[in-house]
Amino acid sequence: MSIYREKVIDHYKNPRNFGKLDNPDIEVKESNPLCGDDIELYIKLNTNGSVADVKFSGKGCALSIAAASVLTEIISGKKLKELKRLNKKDIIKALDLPDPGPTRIECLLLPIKALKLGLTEYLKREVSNSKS
Amino acid sequence: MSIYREKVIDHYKNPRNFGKLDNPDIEVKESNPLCGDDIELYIKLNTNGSVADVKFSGKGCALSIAAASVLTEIISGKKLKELKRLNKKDIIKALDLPDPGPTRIECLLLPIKALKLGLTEYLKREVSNSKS
Amino acid sequence: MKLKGINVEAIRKDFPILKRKINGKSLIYFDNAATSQKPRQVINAISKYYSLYNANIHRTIHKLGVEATEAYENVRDKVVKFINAKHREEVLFVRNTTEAINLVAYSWGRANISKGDTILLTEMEHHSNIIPWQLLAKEKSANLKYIGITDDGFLKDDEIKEYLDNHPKILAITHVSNVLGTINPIKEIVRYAHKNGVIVLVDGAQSVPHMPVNVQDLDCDFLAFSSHKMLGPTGVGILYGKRELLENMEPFQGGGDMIKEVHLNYAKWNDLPWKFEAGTANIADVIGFGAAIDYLNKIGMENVRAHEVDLTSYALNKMSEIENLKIYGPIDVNYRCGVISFNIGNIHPHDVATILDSEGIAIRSGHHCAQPLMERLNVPAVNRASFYIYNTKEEIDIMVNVLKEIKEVFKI
Amino acid sequence: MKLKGINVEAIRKDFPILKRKINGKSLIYFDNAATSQKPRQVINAISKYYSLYNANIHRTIHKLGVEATEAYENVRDKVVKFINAKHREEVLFVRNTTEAINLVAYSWGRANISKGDTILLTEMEHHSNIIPWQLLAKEKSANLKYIGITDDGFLKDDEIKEYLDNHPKILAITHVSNVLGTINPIKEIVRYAHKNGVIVLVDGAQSVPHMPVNVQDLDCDFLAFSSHKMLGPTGVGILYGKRELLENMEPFQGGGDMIKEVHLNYAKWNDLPWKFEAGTANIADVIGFGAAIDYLNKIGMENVRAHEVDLTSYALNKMSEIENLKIYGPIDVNYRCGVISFNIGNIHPHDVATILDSEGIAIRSGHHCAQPLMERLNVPAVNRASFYIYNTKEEIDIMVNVLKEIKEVFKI
Ligand SMILES: Cc1ncc(COP(=O)(O)O)c(C=O)c1O
Ligand SMILES: Cc1ncc(COP(=O)(O)O)c(C=O)c1O
Repeated sequence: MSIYREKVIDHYKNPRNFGKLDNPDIEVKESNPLCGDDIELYIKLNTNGSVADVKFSGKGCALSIAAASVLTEIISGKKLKELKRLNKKDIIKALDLPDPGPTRIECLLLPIKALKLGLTEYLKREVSNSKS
Repeated sequence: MSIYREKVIDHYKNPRNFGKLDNPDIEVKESNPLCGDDIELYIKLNTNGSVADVKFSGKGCALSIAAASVLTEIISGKKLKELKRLNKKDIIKALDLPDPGPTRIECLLLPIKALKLGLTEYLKREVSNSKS
Repeated sequence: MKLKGINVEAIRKDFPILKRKINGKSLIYFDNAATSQKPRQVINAISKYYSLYNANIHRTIHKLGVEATEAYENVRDKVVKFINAKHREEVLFVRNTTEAINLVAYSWGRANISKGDTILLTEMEHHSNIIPWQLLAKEKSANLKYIGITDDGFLKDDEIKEYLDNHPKILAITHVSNVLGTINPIKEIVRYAHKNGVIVLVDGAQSVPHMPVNVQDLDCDFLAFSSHKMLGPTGVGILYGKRELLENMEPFQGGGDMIKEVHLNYAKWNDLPWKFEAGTANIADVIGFGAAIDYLNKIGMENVRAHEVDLTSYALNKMSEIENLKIYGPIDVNYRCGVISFNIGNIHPHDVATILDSEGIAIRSGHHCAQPLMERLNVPAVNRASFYIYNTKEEIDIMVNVLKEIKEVFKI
Repeated sequence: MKLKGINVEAIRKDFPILKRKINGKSLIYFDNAATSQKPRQVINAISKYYSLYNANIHRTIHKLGVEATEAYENVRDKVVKFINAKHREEVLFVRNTTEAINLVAYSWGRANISKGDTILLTEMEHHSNIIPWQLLAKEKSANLKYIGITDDGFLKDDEIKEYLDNHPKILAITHVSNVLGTINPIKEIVRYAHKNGVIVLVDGAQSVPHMPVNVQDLDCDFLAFSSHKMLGPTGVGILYGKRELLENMEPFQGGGDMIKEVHLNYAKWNDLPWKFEAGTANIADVIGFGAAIDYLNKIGMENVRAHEVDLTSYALNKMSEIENLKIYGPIDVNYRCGVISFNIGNIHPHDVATILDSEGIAIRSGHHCAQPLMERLNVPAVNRASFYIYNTKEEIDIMVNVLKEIKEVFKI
């Protein structure tokens, strides 16, 4: 049972910040075709560029849902710069997990992948907006 | 060297009854695509159905040439009935050979195969001649 | 622990991998539908080949080559007997079931399927029996039709008849579903198909390893199966085809060994079966496969089947006692093989498989290369436990206990 | 007996088959161009896989499957390094050289060759690099052209240029002739071909096992070779292809593992390299092939080549002393590999091979799957002795002595 600690199950059964946001600054979806997992992330930013509000929705295995849930907790209030530095270790630590092995790590990474994709898209948009 | 006894080499270097016959009763060709061997047999029969004259020509390895050569000796003067009974053992014995193994046996068999084919064709012709 | 003529304890000693510990627990291998484990007899046959008589085969004069050729061709005779083929020319060595089906789709299909023709499949096919036909249908503008399945996992009888009455060119159908375990009534289907002039290819990947299969009795036109699912090595599959059909087919791959004569602008093909075996064969693994057939013959395929029926009904009983555990496919063991697909509540199969793995139990979870069937069942994925001759009821008990614990962990 | 950095004595200890007696004599294995022998490292890698972590690969959650997947994919990385491919997606596992070439002829060929197009080959090709193109040419009404060879066994320079200037669609050419031993100047040919927009497939069956081969340096578009000729198991071959080309090609075989999504009427292909690996892979043998690459790397391909140059020049010297013995192919060892084809007077090669076999010496005799070349040389068959890392000058001496005795027996 080792990798399914209390915390994972708790986040999976009671996901934090589950839902959607209207008019988010960042809205992004990532999926893992292997598992059929889908994660959508919605983020609203403050004018100073920190996370004002975050929600996620989607379906998936316990690991991807718990990872998404804990990710929303981690990033709340954080600056964009700080978000870029997040990696799998942060998730693993926050969920109090042992090494999940090469196949299941993909599930844990899915929400972070979504976040990074969303950030890239957001920054591109910002650059082109400031140019125009 | 074991399988290349004196007798094989002798028949190969000095093939008996090498050549062709005009107007033979039996004329037949067999080949072994694996080796590229070709053997042609020519047989003239007496009125009593025994072998009056026999010649062979063709090209091939030492085993097929020696086997053809010794076959012409074996069948000279024999009755058709007796020819039908010939098999590889007769050739192996006549050439004083050990077992040549599954690949090379095909070479030894080539002349006998030619003979059997020739006999079958001859008898078919005879039957249809006697009918008409 | 003797089960219907099978001495499982003795058998287990032959499988070195069963001594393996996974996360400190003894390995319980329930992923046999994906690939089986191998007895030392098979492993040794391969080592022995490489250590004593490894050589390229056919047209070889030296002794190693003669021995290797004999051993390789002997295995063909073993396969002929094992499936009761009428002629040895009807058994071709390929890489796996997938290649066997592709060979038919390319060589028979390209010559016989034209625009507007129908290729008939079923909703329970493995991707290997779908994609080759999709590629063919696309190339030739032909149609694909799928026989549907009932909610309890059988092919719909009326659709079998209806679709066959419409004269498709070929029916490509699995003997046993790798997800549902359903054993399809191939003999009756073939009879009906032949009445309608329909060629039948049977995907035997999940049947030949698990029950007696007799091609003359089934009267199917083609049968495809894989060595690696029946104790043999990876890299070997069999395509059985009726001689007349194979004789009239053009070669699939071209190269060494499949020709009689080659000239700059044309070639003459070799006789069957070699016409379809281009290039250096997988000699070592064919020989290893021969050892696998010997092993299965010693047990007897009737006994293999009986053992699996016994295990499967035991497992079905135990598992159906677990609340919220849904089992897919027929319930009657007379109509199913030792493949049990299931889901527990809405717990994702990957979570179930991960937890089982942490207890040393190997099952498979996912779409099992049968996405159209997943769509039909309306699930993204299922768990699948599948059994073979070395599995025991004790192992099933351990799995069932872990499944119950999983429910507790997930609080359902 | 240290030869240019190779410790042959130590190497020989790794090959169990070299202890074999044939007709009471120690085996002398000179049939390496047909298939090489295998070191215990390779044999053990296969046994170990089956005994410890045999499982089906990709998308597996249980530990055995994870280990097997890792081991399998690691070998791809080894191959990438071995031939210096730019990307790991460029290395595909197939059955053998023959299948690699067929894959290109089907997948690239069907889409790119049309009526009237020319496919350019050479007169020294192996049947495996002729028949797939004949099949394609026939299907598409395309033309086949063959670059001729000079009497000393080289491609005709002027014909290379002339034919390439006429813009064939593809040139399929062997790197090293399996009969003449000739090493073709592939790098220069590719450069000239690319100037003319011609795709180049290189048959590396006889080069990759015997010398350093660097695909980025050669700049060829495709390279095909076989594990079994380079210490590895049967049943594994490699197709290298440039990424852009592979990306634009349709799959060859359809089935499990090569798809991302399957629906009833369409499918989405998997990423490279898996798009071309349908069905259960030959997992065990790919892993065995990895051990073969490790073994060759430990020796160093430069040293493998140096050892063969040494043996070949020794053998060429000794053999050319025998009157009436004709050697085919280049005389300068800088332009040839360790493959020596010969005839003695008009003694049939099968007689020569049989007598050598009775002395424990395994050579090959026949057309060597190169009938068009035999026609060009105007012989029905030749004898061929071919060397590898475990062969010695002493073995060559023994063969040369038997060849002399054969002349005596045959009184020529
Ligand atoms: C030059 C050449 N090409 C292709 C092949 C075919 O290799 P394989 O039989 O492994 O497909 C060979 C080996 O016989 C060869 O020597
Ligand atoms: C029903 C069925 N058909 C075909 C296959 C494909 O077999 P292979 O991967 O050996 O080609 C499988 C195995 O996964 C299967 O279960």
